[in-house]
Amino acid sequence: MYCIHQGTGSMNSNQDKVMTLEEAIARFVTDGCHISIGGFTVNRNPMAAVYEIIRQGRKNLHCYAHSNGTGVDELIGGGCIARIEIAYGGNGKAAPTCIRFKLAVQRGELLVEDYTNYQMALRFLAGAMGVPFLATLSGFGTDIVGKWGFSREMRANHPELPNKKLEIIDNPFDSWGGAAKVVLVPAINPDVTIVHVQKADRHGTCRIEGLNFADIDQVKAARNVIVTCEEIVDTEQLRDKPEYNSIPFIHVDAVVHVPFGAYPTACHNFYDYDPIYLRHISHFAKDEKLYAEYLAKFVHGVEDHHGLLNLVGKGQLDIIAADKKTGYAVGLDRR
Amino acid sequence: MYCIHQGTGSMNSNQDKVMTLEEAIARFVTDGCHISIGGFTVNRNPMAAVYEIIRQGRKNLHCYAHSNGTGVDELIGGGCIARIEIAYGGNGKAAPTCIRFKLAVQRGELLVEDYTNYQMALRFLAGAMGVPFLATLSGFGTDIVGKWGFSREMRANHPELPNKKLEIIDNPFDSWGGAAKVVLVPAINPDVTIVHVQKADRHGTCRIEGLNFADIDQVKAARNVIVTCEEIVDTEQLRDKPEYNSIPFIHVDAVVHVPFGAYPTACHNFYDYDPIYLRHISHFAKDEKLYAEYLAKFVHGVEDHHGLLNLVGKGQLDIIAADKKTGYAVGLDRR
Amino acid sequence: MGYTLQEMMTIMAAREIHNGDIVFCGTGISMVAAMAAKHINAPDSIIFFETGPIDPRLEEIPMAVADPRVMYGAASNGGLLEAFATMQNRKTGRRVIGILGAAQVDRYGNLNSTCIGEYAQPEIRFPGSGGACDVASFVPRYLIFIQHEKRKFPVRLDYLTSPGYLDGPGAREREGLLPGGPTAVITNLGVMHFDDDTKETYLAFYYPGVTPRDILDNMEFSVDVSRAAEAAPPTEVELTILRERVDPHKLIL
Amino acid sequence: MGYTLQEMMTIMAAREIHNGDIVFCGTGISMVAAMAAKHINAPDSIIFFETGPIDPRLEEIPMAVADPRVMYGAASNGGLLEAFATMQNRKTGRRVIGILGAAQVDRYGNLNSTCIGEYAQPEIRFPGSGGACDVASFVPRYLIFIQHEKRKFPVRLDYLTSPGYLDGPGAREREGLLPGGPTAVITNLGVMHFDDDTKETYLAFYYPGVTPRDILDNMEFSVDVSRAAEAAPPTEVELTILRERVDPHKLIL
Repeated sequence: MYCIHQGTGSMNSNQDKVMTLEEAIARFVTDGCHISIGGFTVNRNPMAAVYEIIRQGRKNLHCYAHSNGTGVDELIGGGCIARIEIAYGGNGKAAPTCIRFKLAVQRGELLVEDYTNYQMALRFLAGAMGVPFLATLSGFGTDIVGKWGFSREMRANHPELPNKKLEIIDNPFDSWGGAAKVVLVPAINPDVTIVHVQKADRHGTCRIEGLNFADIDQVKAARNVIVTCEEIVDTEQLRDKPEYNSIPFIHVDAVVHVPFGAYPTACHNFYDYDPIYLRHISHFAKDEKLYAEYLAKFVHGVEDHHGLLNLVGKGQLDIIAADKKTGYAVGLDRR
Repeated sequence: MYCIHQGTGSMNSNQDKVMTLEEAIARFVTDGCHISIGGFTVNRNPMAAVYEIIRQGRKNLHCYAHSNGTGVDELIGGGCIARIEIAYGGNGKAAPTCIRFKLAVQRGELLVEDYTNYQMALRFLAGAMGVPFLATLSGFGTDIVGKWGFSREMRANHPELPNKKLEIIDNPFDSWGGAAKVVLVPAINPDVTIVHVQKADRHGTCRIEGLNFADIDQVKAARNVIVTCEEIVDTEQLRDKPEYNSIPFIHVDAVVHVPFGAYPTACHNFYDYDPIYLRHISHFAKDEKLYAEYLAKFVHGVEDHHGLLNLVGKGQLDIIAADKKTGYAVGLDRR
Repeated sequence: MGYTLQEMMTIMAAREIHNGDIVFCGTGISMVAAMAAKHINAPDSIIFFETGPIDPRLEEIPMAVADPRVMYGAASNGGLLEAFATMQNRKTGRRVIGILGAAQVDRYGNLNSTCIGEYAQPEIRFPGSGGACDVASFVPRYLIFIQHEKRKFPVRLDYLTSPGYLDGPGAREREGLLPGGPTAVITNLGVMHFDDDTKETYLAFYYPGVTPRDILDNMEFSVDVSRAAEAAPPTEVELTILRERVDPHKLIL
Repeated sequence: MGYTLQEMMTIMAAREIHNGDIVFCGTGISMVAAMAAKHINAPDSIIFFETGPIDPRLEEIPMAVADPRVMYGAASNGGLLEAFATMQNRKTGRRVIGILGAAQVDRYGNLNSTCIGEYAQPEIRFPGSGGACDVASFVPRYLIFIQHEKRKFPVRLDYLTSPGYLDGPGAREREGLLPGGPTAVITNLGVMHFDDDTKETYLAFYYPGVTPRDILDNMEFSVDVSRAAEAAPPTEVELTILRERVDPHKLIL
């Protein structure tokens, strides 16, 4: 099933795209739609949006992930995801293998298609570029090539999926580039991509500080894009140095102002990841009953992200506040 | 013929790569080698390096260009280039078709292989990525596909060239991505790439201001890289905002400090292009005798780029000085 | 208010640009047309260039797509890859209108900007595709700017640089091109559109003071003129904006 | 000076890193090893991560490759594409040494980090490749970090995530892989190298206090121990740097 809500007039340079998170999720994330989120493991996951998706009870999502640890694992735990194409379901020290991901796969509740991180990044790039595939030299000789999570039959019945997981072809330029063969990986064009950035203007132009991970291509590959941000800034401020902007407004459909929108993951120059809260999630995630209690209290039990931050408390948020020079919380106790 | 001077130890983070332009050109640009230069038409061409190559009398270069107008046309005029793969030989108002390029092609003195701008950019990207080709949907139905400047026979005899100009294949993923077929273009890995940037440190980390054109991939695709720069800055200054840096030092072999190194083309935030000097070149370029006189006086007749700037005069350089806010010379007479 | 044919041509192109379009611009008169549209009839159109800037402020008219004036005040400054991906991309690309010039155009809107004569050693060499073939391949609609002279409208191109409708209906699809093609050929004498069925050019407008005969006399191939009407001349507002705000120093017009 | 087996393992890896190497790092102990090498024997080595930073300052030890601590003071901060292209790139990639962990390793250095049991519904699911398969495919040499336990050294992997020497000599080339492969398996008991001819692991070093027998007892397959020697224990300097400068808060070791 395709769920396309082509953003209307998202091309206008003066269109104000600011809306509430509730509205953005309701509008662009629908049951069964194909979704990708930005960030990487413990950094700049769009967590406020993830929790809002769980609160709104979205089901049967098809998720495209490279290593978007925390966000993807909570979406799985929240019961939102039916199928996932992924490179890495781990989350640093808090969860060497993402706990809800691991349990869901072992129980056969989550259909998985495995790729490498580079392959997933290339697949988003192909989608952003508007080409059907890109080439890489990784995968040869491995089960990533041979074992498919989505069978040929399933793919044939799902026109929203490519007909093959990947394809190896002989190099049409002989051994040019030192390669006799290449692995081709198919493009991804998610129905919706959600990223959390430090700064955006009301039209959707974004400036990402620190690493961009695969966010830029995830955005450009998508049919609809929700940007959550720490700060909404004047357009003039961003246009003063256009070469430092990561995403021009033409790709964006919704801009949502959510301070601490990546919490409990980090947002460079704003706050660090919260080692205590990440451990807290891991603790609950290991047990069904505990995790249900956790969801009830910390996700469904709060009105919105601000509600979660109130539960966490200002004291803890102060502890993870980023140092101006380094962009992280210097000396933070991360044991 | 391959001329590889693998940069020794260019990987060391503390290696000082600063040298004179004379030394850098002598070391990395040899007769017959495969070269690409950065910039686009009237902007940020590494002109000081171009003139030094002409002064050192390099011959039979194989050049890879997208739309590097001024620099490439001077290299052709200077008699340095035997073969060129190019998307566009034009140079804005001063020369709708680059004059020395046009004359050389019409006389059969320059072997040309035509691509599109995107195809050339993709070819550099493929080289930078280490894959043998990339795919695009442009070229179908055109003579760019059908007419080859370098024949199959010539390609077979030149292992440093791909066996084909390009190749059209059926999309192995059926119509995935809305494409039944794709055009594959082969990677480029120049022996040497030369770019001119605003700021570099002594190890080669660069920050490009304004548009980067295809410079970053041209650099990463190359076996050897010469960076000329307006300013050599402290490493600490660049590392304060790593996300704004364009090229990390690991790709760079030589760093040369050349103020006005892109003159008479523009260098955003430093100076504008010089409409008078560009017209002056065009005037001389149209006639063999005049152009010989021009080369004798303005290229061979000066010791180095500083010598050329002296001929031009400080008054003219002041006129094209960039305005701090806009990055160009506001109100410059460009008729 | 008097006006030149170049001005008329520019205004005719500007009128083809809709509010909200993303406009791909080359150098020269196409840039003037795009800027005129933004100032006159399509204030929310977005101009971008193959060099990479999206929606630059354009306080002075750029003389080349790599002019530093295209960098100032943009939403983003990338490079060639970003620019062409924006066109090939299915979300943004479908909103792009291109404006292309050429040395020759044929009856199907195919363009030659490469050479006259044998490719290997031509009589006249032009700059080549640049991004033109990419634009013509990727975007759903584009305008062609060209001076009306016989040699510029040949029966057969010496080199097909950028695809129009190739050899007629269905040809783009057969070759593998995305849906799209040229929508108008705008010259110093009139405007030609493309027939929905045959994909051949026909005369849609001739400028005041120009006859369909004048136009046919300046082409190697003939076109249907039965649907032609006289174009409305530029309005005073259009001319004033063009002269005072877009190109006040007459750098291009 | 006493030391733990984890410390020994880290120092053995650090010793494999040469000055001027570009070191690809994962999380955990591999990061400690790379940082130790930079502080001890390879001051001009360059650390980078799959998330995109090149040569970050690493004033505090990162707990993940996306930890904001990997961003501070780098030469550049790109993204995944830049990181992997740096490895696949023929100039920079040929200088890279990777350090990989895994759930299982076989006699040819192939790695499993995906699952135990049937792929569709495994008994144990691990995180998956991440960038490991890419690293193992692109770079000329890499180290494998793994704890010495029988189930981690199986005769046959349940899932081959990252290529070592596949099924022996010539197999990488036949499959299409770039020249390269693992150079050492570093465990908490010893270090195995790969035979030039057979591409099979053999025991090169056992740690002081460990016997080759101990090692064989902790593997499903057996390896040649005839070339094994006792490893030199960590020096006082090595241990001091490791403890005081690299991981002073014992976040990893």
